[in-house]
Amino acid sequence: MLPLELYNGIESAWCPGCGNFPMLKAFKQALAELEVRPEELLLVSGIGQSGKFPHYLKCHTFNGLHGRTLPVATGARLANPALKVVAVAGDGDCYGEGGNHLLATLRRNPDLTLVVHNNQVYGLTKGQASPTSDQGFKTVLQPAGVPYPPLHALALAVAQDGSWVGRGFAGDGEHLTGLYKQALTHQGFSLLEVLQPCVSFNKVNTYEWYRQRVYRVEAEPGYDPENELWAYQKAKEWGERIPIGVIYRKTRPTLEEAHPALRAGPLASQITTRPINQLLADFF
Amino acid sequence: MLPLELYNGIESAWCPGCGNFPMLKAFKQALAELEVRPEELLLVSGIGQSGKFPHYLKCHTFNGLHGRTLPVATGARLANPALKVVAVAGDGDCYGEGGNHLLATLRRNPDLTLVVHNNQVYGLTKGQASPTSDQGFKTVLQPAGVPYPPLHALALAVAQDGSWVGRGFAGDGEHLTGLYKQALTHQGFSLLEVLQPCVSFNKVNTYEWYRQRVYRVEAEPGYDPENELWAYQKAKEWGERIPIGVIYRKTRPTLEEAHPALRAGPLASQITTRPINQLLADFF
Amino acid sequence: MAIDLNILIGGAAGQGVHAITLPLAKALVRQGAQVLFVQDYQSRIRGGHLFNQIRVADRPLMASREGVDLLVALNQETVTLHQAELSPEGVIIYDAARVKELPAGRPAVALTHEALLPGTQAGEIAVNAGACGAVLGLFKASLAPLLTLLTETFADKGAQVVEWNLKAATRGYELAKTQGFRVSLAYLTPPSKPRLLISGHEALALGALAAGLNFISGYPMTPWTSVLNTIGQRAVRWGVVVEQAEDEIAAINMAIGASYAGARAMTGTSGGGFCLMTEALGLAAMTETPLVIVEAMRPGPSTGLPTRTEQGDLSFVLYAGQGDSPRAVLAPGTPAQGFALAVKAFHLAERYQIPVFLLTDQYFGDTQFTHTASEFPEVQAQPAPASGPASDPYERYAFTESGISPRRLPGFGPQVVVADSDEHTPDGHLTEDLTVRVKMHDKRLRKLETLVQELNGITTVGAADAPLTLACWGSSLGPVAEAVDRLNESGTPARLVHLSELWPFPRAVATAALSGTKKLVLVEMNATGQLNRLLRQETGLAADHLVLKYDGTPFTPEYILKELKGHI
Amino acid sequence: MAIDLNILIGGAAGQGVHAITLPLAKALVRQGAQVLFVQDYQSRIRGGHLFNQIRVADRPLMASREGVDLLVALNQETVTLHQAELSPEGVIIYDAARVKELPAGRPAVALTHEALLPGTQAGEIAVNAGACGAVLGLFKASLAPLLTLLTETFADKGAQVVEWNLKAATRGYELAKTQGFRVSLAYLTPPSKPRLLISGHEALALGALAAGLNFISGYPMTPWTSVLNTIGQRAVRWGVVVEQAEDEIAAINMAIGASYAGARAMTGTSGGGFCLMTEALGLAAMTETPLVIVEAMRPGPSTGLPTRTEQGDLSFVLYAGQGDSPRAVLAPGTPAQGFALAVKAFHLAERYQIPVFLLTDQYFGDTQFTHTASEFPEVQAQPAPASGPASDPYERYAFTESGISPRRLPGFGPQVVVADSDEHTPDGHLTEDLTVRVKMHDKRLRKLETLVQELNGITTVGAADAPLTLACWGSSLGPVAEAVDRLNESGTPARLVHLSELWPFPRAVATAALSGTKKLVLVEMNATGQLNRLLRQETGLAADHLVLKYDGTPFTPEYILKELKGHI
Ligand SMILES: Cc1ncc(C[n+]2csc(CCOP(=O)(O)OP(=O)(O)O)c2C)c(N)n1
Ligand SMILES: Cc1ncc(C[n+]2csc(CCOP(=O)(O)OP(=O)(O)O)c2C)c(N)n1
Ligand code: SF4
Ligand code: SF4
Ligand SMILES: [Mg+2]
Ligand SMILES: [Mg+2]
Repeated sequence: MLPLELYNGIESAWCPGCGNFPMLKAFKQALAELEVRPEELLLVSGIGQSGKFPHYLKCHTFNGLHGRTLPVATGARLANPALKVVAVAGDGDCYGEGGNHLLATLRRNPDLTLVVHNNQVYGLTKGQASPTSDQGFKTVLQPAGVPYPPLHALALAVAQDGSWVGRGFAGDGEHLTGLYKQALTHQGFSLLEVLQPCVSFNKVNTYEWYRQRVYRVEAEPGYDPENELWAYQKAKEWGERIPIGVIYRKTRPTLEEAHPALRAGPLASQITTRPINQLLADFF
Repeated sequence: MLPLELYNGIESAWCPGCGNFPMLKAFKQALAELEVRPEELLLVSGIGQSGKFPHYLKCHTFNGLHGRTLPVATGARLANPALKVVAVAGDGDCYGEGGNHLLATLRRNPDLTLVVHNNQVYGLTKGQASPTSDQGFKTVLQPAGVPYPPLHALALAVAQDGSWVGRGFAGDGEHLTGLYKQALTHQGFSLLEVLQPCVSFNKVNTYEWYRQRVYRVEAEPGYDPENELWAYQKAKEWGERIPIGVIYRKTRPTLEEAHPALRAGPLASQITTRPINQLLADFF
Repeated sequence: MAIDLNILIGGAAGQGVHAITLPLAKALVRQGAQVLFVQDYQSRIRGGHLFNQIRVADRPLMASREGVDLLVALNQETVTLHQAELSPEGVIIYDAARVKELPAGRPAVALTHEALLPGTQAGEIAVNAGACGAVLGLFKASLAPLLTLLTETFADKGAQVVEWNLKAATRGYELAKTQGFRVSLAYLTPPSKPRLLISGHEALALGALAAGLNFISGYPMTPWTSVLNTIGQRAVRWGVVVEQAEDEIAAINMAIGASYAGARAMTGTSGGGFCLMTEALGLAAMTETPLVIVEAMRPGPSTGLPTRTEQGDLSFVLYAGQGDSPRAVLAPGTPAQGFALAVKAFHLAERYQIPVFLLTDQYFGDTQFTHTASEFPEVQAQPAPASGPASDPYERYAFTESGISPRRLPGFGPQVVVADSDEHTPDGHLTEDLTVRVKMHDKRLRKLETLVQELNGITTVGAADAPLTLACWGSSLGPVAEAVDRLNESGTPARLVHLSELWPFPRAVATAALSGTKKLVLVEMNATGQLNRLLRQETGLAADHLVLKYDGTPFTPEYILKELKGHI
Repeated sequence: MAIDLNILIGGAAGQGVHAITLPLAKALVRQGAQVLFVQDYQSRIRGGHLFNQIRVADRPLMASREGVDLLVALNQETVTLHQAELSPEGVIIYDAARVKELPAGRPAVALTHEALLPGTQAGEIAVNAGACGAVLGLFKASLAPLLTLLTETFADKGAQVVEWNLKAATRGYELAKTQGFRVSLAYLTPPSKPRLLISGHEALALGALAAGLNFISGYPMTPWTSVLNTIGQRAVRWGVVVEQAEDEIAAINMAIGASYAGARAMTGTSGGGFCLMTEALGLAAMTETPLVIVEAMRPGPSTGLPTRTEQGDLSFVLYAGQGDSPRAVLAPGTPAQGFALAVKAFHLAERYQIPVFLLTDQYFGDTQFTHTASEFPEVQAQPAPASGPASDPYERYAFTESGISPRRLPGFGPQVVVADSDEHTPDGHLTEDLTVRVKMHDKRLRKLETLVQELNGITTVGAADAPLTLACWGSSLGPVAEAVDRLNESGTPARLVHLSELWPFPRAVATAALSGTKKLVLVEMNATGQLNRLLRQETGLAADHLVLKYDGTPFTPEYILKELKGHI
């Protein structure tokens, strides 16, 4: 195991008590246990409270646009498959602005991990509803409450044969560390959604609210994350009981395997000018 | 029933033999049988071969941008719920460029019908792969074939509790007419995907290819489109057998009900200047 | 004696700085002061340093100025960061539990929970309300308006909270009253015409509501969100459909769909979100669908400084979208202009069937200005969208001399209304007839030739023949106007020319206003002088000197005067 | 005698017009003719009328001209639509099964399946190949190159198809050879340096490959798709990662991710798709990530005329994105320029760590020009992306005099590379320090001051002191150059100034090239004169007259000369 101090980043600007803190801690723990060094790791994030996550950690960082973590992360993987790539996104970021990329990435199956910091609210912009806000959740903009049900994100992932689909809870750090480790070592696209209480803008889905509901799906007798129908049902379970753990797993070829150029290593090492006579040959 | 000539539009520019022709015919038939008059009907389309569909029909038409049919259609419904609104999209249009709107519209459940002309290819731009192209489908751009599996669009819709999910086949006009009629009369969002052979650019998924595979799901003994798990399985079925018919149905409140302003009728009839003294009252 | 006081209230994010500033500012307005209230905050929710400034005077204020006369410190950082700005006679009011080090020899008023609300669990209420009271006490102003405002503000938090607030405010007032201060506001009397405190975005939103807006779709983005919120909070009362979109692309396309179907529709965003709207901007222009778009600027490029201010998107909104496509761009300088231009935007959008921009920024959006109600005139009812004669069979894009074709709404008559993003025939269907293309393109662009005659939007201050002209646009009006006032007062004859209606560029009026000066200085909150580019391109006139600022904070008169040194 | 022949080959979409034109054009090139090959098509796959034009001459050609000398009609519509363009001695070659009405008194060659390939099931092959042969026969040119080309082209369709093609071509050749025609190409000899026929987009794509491109992501959109396809078809051979994106937003963000991680990356689109890329354009500028973007224009606004041409997006690409952000814009006028500027784009993007545009259009992209191989020079190897000294600890955005900071790649050393779309410190972390903001903003923009010294891109024709100057940019080079030639030939001294490197605007060289003329005419394929706006804004120079065209088809020399009448 590597020392945790290796991963120290700049000082955080999150609110005290924010669910992002235990996530950061669990993530560092997972890295240290897996012995992933900062210079082997690229974190790609968008804009939102989660978007700041990579800054609070020492690692390669690309903090891009709201909603666009997945294409940047995919591009980086396709340029250098030697990098361990983690895309960090908010629920608004990934299921709202960036929903189309999630659909496409599930199809592509690049070998990277997506962590969705799901606080069921737009934190950074001060409390509007997100796609995962529960129906009836009241905001300044929707004083009568969100009129429609939340996105069923994990069911979406199962339905698209996402190759690894899991859920963690920021209030269960040890379990979360384990999930981070599994997601990071999974070959293919892993989607880890983490229930992350926002103490400033989500006064409904609090630590306590989650604690009363979450249960470890692996404790369910016989639960088999490779059983698609069972996984589908677990993925849709939301209310009195909320499963955490590995929901679904399916072995699939990765995107990287489909690009023969990557067999010769990182693209940066392959840059070369090309002979003009050969390029022009077809045109005479 | 109204006379079919009522719906005559401008001359079509589709290729002879294109699957869009039987769709147009079945659609007109459904309109005539339902007695929906041209001036009661708004067709919203994007860019693609399907985007031209509304021009070949007499009706209100908004032919907008590639991928953006659903938000335009939703906006129109929210301005005038007296209009019957049908969004017409291509598979690239709706599952590629516009995927994020599909996710959001499934959540919102506006009372409109989306028809996806699924030819498993980008027709108008001359034959690139679409999100529904089968794995291995060869194109100029992907000479080794599409490296990943297609989007499971209907499973996506089921997983998001789409309130009406169905599939038709352009080669089965009578059945298709029935589906159009059901989708058009369903209260809430209906997603009707139609298998539409592209005779110019999809030489794999031809009329014949589909004909050998499609079967009517309603013929399955005891099939119940309100049984979510069953529907999920049918929605994912693609290969030797492909189900057509009503796959899934779920009663849900519509988006329009959530907007109290709409109770007073179309917004166009409600436009009025507002008294300044009342508007300013809060600011003293 | 002219009164001009700057109060700076600072603390950690989440400590309630914003919550206490508004009632205090309003209390000053209600008793007759002129107030300008500026918010400064970082892109974080809690813990970061933030501060608000209330400038108080006895004449109308349109800008904040430098220097602090009264520092209200809810944490140590406020003192540390701002003590240097204190004017010679400046006073500090501070939370004694949090502030441990004060500059030596400064008059100061210490506030503690114990002294204000002994034996209660009132938490931050004590010092927050106490500080408000103390400010008024120090000024020898009247306490009563504050008590009324606190009661109004906290009514829905319950009687206990109201009581604590009133008690703490009163105690704070008494504590500070005995402290000497160089000016007294005791002479103030409530204004004969009631005044209000309103921000640029609030005024713009009210203008939209007054003009009949009944559809708005948007995605949250600072600083635009305040427009959306202001309307959202009033939506049920006024019958507005408000839809939070999944992204900005959906927001604008929904608004276009709604407008096509007859709603009076608006959308908005900030620069990054506007990027995603540019494609549909062209759609609105091509389908000739009326649309009002708020573009609330913040410093770029990219995410930049999300909670700060800049005027960096002018060039972008002028040319956004492929091809030559018509639009209008309005950039208000005050809340009253924000209101008036919002009304005008709907008028222009509907009459010319084009997209119209309201180009604002964080400073304009969040800063609250003192206005009288009479500056917000009643809006004239406008003709219904689909009026006037139309041909039969109906041609949505009939060729006309003005370029404006008779508009009809789907579902309101026997005609079908066909709109198309492709080039189209007069009846709306796609065409590849290249002659029709040229005629249709000309028709669309021709609308601007009439429209430009409805534009003016020039505000001037100072003598027409002043040898020095400071030109600016949008939210810089206030600081530049004050700089010009100060120049004139100090014997340098100067003139302000402010442009609020920027596109189609009103060449004739702008040239008339700007020509003939000896020295032309452009004052802009960006790094490249975007109005200057526009001016040269459209008129051949160009600035002799540029005063630019792009650190994310608004102009002050002092900054402008300093930057002018050596150039005038 | 100067030879200048225009061949127009028309038919229904799907009938194989494109398929037969290329071998014919190449056959002419191989035997020594100079050829320009233009495609004109509608936005439909089958049935619509489309036509190609081959212009043949004995001097280099850079534009198509009006008038038709040889009309090859595969359907009646071709005759009906184009017979008026036939020159006095023009000849028609036609498919006798489809064309029933011919203009009276015109020499014509009838082709039939029966005459060409009796008793076969060759379908359209007969008349298509027959027509190619007939054209050569009529010209008394050599048939052999065509036979070789047909063999090459149809090799993978099997021996039967090749045989039919050869037979039909030979038969057609013989049929037409006996027909009189005013000029003969019998004298042609194969060129000493082999010539090639290449389109603008093909040449650009080859330039990218030559410069080391190894990542491209894109979403299909006419006319950009041909760049993507040209590279896609060569991807496996040259080790390029090609990824078809789900939308343009993903396309550009993927390319940025790839470039950040060390790939030599490119993306592209047309105007509508570029709208969706503008946000990430700013991201590339802010994170200082090298990126080459092809923006292939077509007539707007909105969907407009998807398969036609225009130069309407210049203003848009100059200012796209919020805030002031650096970029470079290059607009090639010929395939050779397309190749050279693609190479230069990668060089500039990488050296200055900015986005660089290749601004093209449908006419440039699809038109095939005759070049010699020597016009495509070998590309000099460039230094690896992350070279030169860097500080320790590493600062991705270290302040430097040039504004260029040492770049490092993630995964290639012990340092971590931190990139941020927010305003950031030298080490890449987000900051709200407003002093750092100003320094960082200055640093980014300062890069253009050095870059502009690497720009020139001025092509001139005609005497430097000519009283009349025609200025243009991008793909209009050819037609304007020919118009200038004709003016000079006809005794009106004129000069061409073509700009291909447009931003940062090369003020010094452009002013030098454009000043001192009596009359300045800007020739642009848009409705508002976008280069003229830029010129006035940047130099104060402005056109005395504008020659504009925006019907979707490219300039011809004739059109330009006609529009100049009364103005020179
Ligand atoms: C294109 C664009 N639209 C909007 C924004 C404003 N914005 C920044 S963060 C955010 C939402 C944050 O919510 P979420 O993704 O759930 O992250 P959280 O802050 O809750 O972690 C929004 C709307 C933006 N930066 N860019
Ligand atoms: C923003 C944008 N990107 C790309 C295009 C180009 N484009 C037009 S239609 C189309 C795809 C058509 O495929 P599909 O939606 O499946 O419709 P089809 O033609 O097959 O019916 C594309 C990529 C466009 N018009 N706009
Ligand atoms: S606003 Fe919410 S998500 Fe953001 S830092 Fe504060 S608690 Fe965390
Ligand atoms: S290209 Fe395909 S989808 Fe388009 S009209 Fe032709 S057959 Fe139909
Ligand atoms: Mg969130
Ligand atoms: Mg398709």
